[in-house]
Amino acid sequence: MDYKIADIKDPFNAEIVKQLGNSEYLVKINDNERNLKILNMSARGIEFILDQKYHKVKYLDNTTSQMKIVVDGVPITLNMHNNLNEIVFKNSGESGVGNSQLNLYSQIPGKVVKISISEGSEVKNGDVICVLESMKMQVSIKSHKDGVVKKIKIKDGGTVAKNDVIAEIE
Amino acid sequence: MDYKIADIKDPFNAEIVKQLGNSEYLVKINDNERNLKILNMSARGIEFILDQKYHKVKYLDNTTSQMKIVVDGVPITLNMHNNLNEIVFKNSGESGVGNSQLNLYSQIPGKVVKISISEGSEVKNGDVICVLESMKMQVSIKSHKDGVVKKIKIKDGGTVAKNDVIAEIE
Amino acid sequence: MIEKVLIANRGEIALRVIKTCKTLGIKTVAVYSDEDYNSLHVKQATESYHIGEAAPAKSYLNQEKILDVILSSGADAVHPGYGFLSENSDFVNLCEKNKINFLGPSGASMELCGDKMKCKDVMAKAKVPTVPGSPDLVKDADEALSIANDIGYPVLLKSVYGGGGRGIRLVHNDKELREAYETVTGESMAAFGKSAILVEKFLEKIRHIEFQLARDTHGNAVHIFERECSIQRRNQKLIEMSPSPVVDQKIRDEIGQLAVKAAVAVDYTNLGTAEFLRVDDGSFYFIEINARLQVEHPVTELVSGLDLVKLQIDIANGEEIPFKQKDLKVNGCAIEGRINAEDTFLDFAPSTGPVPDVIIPSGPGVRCDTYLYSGCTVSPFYDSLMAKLNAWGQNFEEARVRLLNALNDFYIEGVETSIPLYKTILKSKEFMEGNLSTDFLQRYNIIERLKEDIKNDTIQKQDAAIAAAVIHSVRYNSRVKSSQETNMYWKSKLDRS
Amino acid sequence: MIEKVLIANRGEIALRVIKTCKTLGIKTVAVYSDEDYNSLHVKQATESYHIGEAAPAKSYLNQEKILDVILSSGADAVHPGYGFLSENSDFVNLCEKNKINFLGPSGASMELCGDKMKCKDVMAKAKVPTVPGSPDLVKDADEALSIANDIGYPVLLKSVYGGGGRGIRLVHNDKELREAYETVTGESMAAFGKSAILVEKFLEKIRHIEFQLARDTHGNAVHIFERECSIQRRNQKLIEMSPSPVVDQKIRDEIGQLAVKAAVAVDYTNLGTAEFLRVDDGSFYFIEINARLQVEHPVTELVSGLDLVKLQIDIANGEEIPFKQKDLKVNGCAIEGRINAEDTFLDFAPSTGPVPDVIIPSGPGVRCDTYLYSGCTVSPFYDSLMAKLNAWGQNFEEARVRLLNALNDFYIEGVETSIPLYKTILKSKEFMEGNLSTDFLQRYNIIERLKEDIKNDTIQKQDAAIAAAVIHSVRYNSRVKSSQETNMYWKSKLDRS
Repeated sequence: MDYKIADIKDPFNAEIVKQLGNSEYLVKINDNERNLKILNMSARGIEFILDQKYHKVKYLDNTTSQMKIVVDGVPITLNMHNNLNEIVFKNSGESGVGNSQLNLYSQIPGKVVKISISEGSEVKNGDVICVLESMKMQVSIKSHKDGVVKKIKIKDGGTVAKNDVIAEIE
Repeated sequence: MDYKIADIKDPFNAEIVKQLGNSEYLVKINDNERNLKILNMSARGIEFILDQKYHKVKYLDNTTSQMKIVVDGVPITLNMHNNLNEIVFKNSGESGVGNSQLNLYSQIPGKVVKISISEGSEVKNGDVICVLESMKMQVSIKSHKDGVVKKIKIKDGGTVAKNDVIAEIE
Repeated sequence: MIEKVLIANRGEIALRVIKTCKTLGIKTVAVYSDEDYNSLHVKQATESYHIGEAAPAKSYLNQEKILDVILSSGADAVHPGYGFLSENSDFVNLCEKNKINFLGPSGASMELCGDKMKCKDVMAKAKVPTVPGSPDLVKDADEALSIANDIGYPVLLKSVYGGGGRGIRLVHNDKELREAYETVTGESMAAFGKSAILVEKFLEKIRHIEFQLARDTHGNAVHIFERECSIQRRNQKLIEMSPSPVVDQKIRDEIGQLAVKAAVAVDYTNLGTAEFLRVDDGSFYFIEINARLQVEHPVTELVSGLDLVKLQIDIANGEEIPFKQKDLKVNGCAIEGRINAEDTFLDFAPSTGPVPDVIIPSGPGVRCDTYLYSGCTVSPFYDSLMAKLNAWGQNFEEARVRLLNALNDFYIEGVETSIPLYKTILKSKEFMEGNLSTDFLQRYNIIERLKEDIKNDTIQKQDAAIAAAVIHSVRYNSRVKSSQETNMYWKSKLDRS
Repeated sequence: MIEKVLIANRGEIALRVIKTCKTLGIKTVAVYSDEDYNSLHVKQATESYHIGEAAPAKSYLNQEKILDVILSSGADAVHPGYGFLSENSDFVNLCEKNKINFLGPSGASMELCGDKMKCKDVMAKAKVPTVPGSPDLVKDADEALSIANDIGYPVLLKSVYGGGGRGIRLVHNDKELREAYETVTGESMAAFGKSAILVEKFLEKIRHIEFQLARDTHGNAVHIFERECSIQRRNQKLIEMSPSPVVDQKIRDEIGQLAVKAAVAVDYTNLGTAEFLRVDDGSFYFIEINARLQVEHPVTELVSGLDLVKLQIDIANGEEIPFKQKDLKVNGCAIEGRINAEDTFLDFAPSTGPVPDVIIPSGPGVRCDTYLYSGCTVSPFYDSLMAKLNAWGQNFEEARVRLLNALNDFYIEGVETSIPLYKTILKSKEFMEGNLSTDFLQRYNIIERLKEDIKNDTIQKQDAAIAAAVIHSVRYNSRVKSSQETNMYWKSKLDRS
C-alpha cells in the first residue's frame, strides 16, 4: 500500500512482511524492516512498540482513502492508495481549487452577529461576508474568491458550527 | 422500598414521590423530601445534585437484594428489600454464622508458599492453615474455627485469588 | 470571619478559589449556567446553584440573581474571580449595601481604577510616572505641536472617537504632526461629527511588566514582586513569568515602591496589580491598576510560596498582612503558559466543542490549573482560557525546560490549542535570552517558525504513523468490524504469544 | 558526560528518573518484565527493552540480562532506583568493571554500608554515636551483665540467630538478665545448635529521623536537612516530612554534621541517607546509611528546591556540588504519604488487581509521583507502593491540610489503600502536635479511630447512597436493561426539561 503524509513530499510504501506472534509483526516501511509489538488495540487507537520505541496512536477520522490520526500527540493526516504515486502526480498538476469552489465554509463555530451582504451581491476575494461571535470575540468571515453571492445559508442571530456552509458564491 | 446500610443500625425507607422533569425528581428518604437532579447516568454510575449538593456514585456490584456502591469516594454496602425491617429483625436474632461456615476463604490474592495441615488434621480457631506470598510479603491464613480439615482446595506453588476457598473445615 | 464564600465565576478560577477555601475549612457556593451543569466547579463546591441561561448576561453577569443566591445560601462573602463582575463597581456597591464581604477593593477605589483619565490624574499628583502625553484633550495643532516637542518625537495623535487603529497616527516631526492633525480631525468629524484629540509618546519595543500588590485595611501595603507578561497576541497575555529577566533587586525595590504608591493613591485594599510598560532605555510607565486577582497569579505564588487567595480572605477578614516587605524574597523562577482554545493559524480564532480526551501534565515543579477533564466541553459562550500551565525551577532555565516538557505531555483532543505555539516560543533563542517584547510574535516571525516545527514533528513521527496505518488497515479492519460499526468503546488486551 | 541512562527499576521511581532526564536532555532506557508491558515507564522512556518473566529474580534482579541491555542500548549510566539492585554491591562492581556510570556510591562503600557490624565499628572510630550495646558478641552472662550496667537498663538480649521476635528478650535488671540469658541461649541452641548473643540498649518512644546526604568525588559533602519518618507499620515508613517538628536549626547543624561525618567515614559518594533514632531525651543514635535515593526524597526536594536526581547525575559526571552547606535553607514544610495497596484491617495485607478508575489529586503545593492510570493493574509480584502523595506548605499546618485535602481527592478503584488510614492520622490531635513515634499507630489506637472515621463517612453519605439506590432500582433498571446486560460502557447525557 502507498501512503502520503500531508506536508511531507514523498509518498511511503509500507506493508506487513510477516506476523511473528499474535501481537508482533515484521513491517517494511520504504524498504526498512521494523519490528512492531502491539500492546493495546481498540477502535479508537493503538499502542505499540516500534523497534524499541513506544508509540500511542489515536484514530480520529477515517475514510477508505484518508486517515486523520494523532501520533504521540502530533496530529497527522494520511492518504492511502494502492497506487498513490499516480494520484500525487495528478494532483500536483492541478491548479488551486479555491476559485472553482462554490461553498464558503466557516472555519470556526459561533453565533451570527452580522451579515454584510445579501443574495445577488457582487463580492471580491477577502470581502467580509459575515461576522461571527465566539468566546467573546468577533471574527469576520471573508469571501474566498471574487463572484456573486448566490445563496446565503445563515441567519442573523443563528449559530454556525465549524465547516457549516456560510454562503454559495459563484 | 426499605434499605439497610452496613454499619448503620436503623434501616431507611425511601421512594420517588414524583418526577419533576426528565432528569429531576422529588425523592422521599425517611419522611424528608429531597430534590434530585440527575447530571449523568450510565451502567457504571450516576452523578446528581441532591438539594444543592453534588454527588458521584459508582455501582460496583449489584444483586437483586444487595448493592455495593462508592459515594463520593466512600464505599458503602446497601441491602434492599420491600420489607427489610422484618429481615433485619430476624437476622439480629441469629447467632454468628462463623462457626457453621464450612469454607475457609482467602482474603488476599497470592502464591501458596506453604501448606501447614493435611486433610483429616484437627485444627483450632487461629491455627495457621497455609502461607501465601504477595508483594514480597508472606501472609498466614488462619482457621476461622475449631474443627477437622475435610478438604484442602489449594496446591503448593499454586496461586490463589481473593475469596478463593482455601479449605473446607467441618 | 468569613465562613461561606460564593464564587461568582466559573472555569479554572472557580476551582482555584474552592481549593484554597477547602484548606481553610471555608464552605463554598458555586453558581452555574445551563451550559455548566457538568462543570467541575459545580461538582467540587459545597453547594451549587443554577442561575440561568448560557449567555453571560443571563447568568454570570446577572447581579440580582447572584445576590439572590448569596442571600439564600447564607454566604457571607463573594469571590468574583477575574472577568465577569470582577471589576464592576456597581456589583461591589451592591454587595457593600447588603453587608456581603466582597473579596476585592472598595467600590469607590475600583471605580477610580476603572476610569483611565481620572486615574492618570491621580497618579500625576502622586508622582507615579505615566506614559508622557497631553494631560487632557488638546485645543489645536499648536498645542499638540508644543506637547510633542516637550515629550519628544515620535508621538501618536489619537482621536478619542474611533479605535481599532482608526483615528490614530504616528508622526515623527512637526511637519507630519500638522498634516496628521488635519487628517485625524477630518476623519473624526466625518465619522462622528466631532473631534477630540490626545497626544501620547509612541513607545517602541515595549515590555509589559506588572507588580502584584497587597494592601490591608490597616494601611499596610507590600508588593509581591513583578511579573513579566510581554508575550502577547492582540494585547492579550500568553506567557507570564516572575521574576522578569530585566528586573534586578534594585529595580524591583524602586518600581515596586512606585506600585505601592499607586495603590495608596487610589486607596486600594486587598490584592491588585499595577501594570507598567517598560521601554528599552529602562524607564517604566504606569498604565493601570487591575482591581482583581489576575489570571497569572500562580507565577507569583510559586516564587513567593504564598497562597494569594488565602491572603485575599485574610485581608477581607480585616486582618493585617502577616509579613513585611523585607520578609519577601524571590525564590527561583516560575513561567506560565495560558492554554487557550484557539487556532494559531486562523489568527487565534476560537476553537470550541467536545474534548473527548485530556492528559494533564504533572511532575516536580509543575502546576496546572484547569477545568478540563476527559469528556468535557469547551463552550463558545465563555472565554478561551482552558488551563494555566505553570512550571517552577531554581532558575529561569530550569523553569523553561520543565514547562517545555509539561507542554509536550499536555494532550487535549478535539479543539485547537496554543500548546504548539508555546513550544516554539520556549525553544526560541530570543526567549531563552529573555529578549521579550509585546510584539515578540511578529518581531521574530514565530508563526513561520511554528509551521517549521510542526513539519519537523510530523517527520519525527512519520514511521510510527505509517506503521499504525498499516496495522489498522490490514489487521484491525478484519478483526473487529462489528464493534467498530456500533461505535462502542472497547479495549482488547491482546494475548502475547 | 552522561547521555543515556538505563533505569534498572519500574513503577513510580522509574517515571521519576525519566522526568528529570527529559529536562536535562538525557535519553532514557526502560526495562520491563512480562508483567509490565503496559506500565507507564515503558511508554515514557526513549527506548524500552523486555528483560524477562514477572518474578523479580527473572527480570529486575537479573544482573546479566540488565547488563546486556545496557551494552546493546548504548547506555552510559544506570540508575538503580530503590529496592531491586539498588544496594547490591555486586551489581555496582559489575557496572564498574564494564565502565558503566552507576548513579550511586562505589561498590566498596556500598558493601561497607551494607555490613551493619563493620559499619558500626567504623562509626565508633569516627565518633558517630550508635545505639549503645556490646561492640560484638558477648562471651557469657557476666559480660552481658557488665555491659548492661554500663549502658543502663532496660536492655535487649538478642540472639543473632532467630528474628521475627524470637530469640529476643527485654530485661530490666540483673536478675531478669541472668534468667533471660539462660532462656535465649537455650532457645537458640535448641533451634540452631549454636548461640550468639548481643546486648543492646532498649530505646522507648523513638523517632526515626534521617539526614539526606550528598558528597561529590572532590570530597565536598553536605546534608540537605532531615526527614522525620516516625509514622511506620512493621518498620516500614508510611508518612514522612521535612523538617521534623523536634529539629531546630541548632540540632540540624549538629546532627547534620554527624551525618556528614558518617558519609566521610565510609567514603560515600553521590546521594545517600544517614538514618538515626532519636529518643525522648533528645539524643540521636546513628543506625545505618541507606546507599541509594530514598523513596521519600520528594519531601527534601520540596523544602530545598533541589532536583535530587539531577544532583545524582551531576555528581556522577564528576562535577562539584554547586552549593555550599550555608546556601541551604529549609523553605516551608513538606509531608508525604506512601499510598500502598494494602488492607489496613487485614494487618496491612497486600491488595492487588485491576484498577479500573483513578483520580489523581493536584493543586497548589501538591505533587503526586505515581505509576497509576485508569485501567492499570497493581501486580502481586512487586511492592505495594502505588503512589507518593506530597504536599508543601509555608508551614507544617498548611502542608498538613493540603495533604489531607489531596487525600480526600485521591480515588483508587479496585484495591484497598492506605488513604483512609492517613486521613485519620492527619486529623489526629497527636499528629497535629507533632507528637510522633515509631509506635504511633498502637500508642494512639489509630486503627480503632479509623473505624470510627469510616463509620462517620458512611453516615455523611447515607442520604446520597439511598438516593442513588432508589434511582437505580426504579428508573435505571427499566430504561437501559439491554445495555446493562451486555456490560458495555455508555454515557447518557439526559435532556433537561
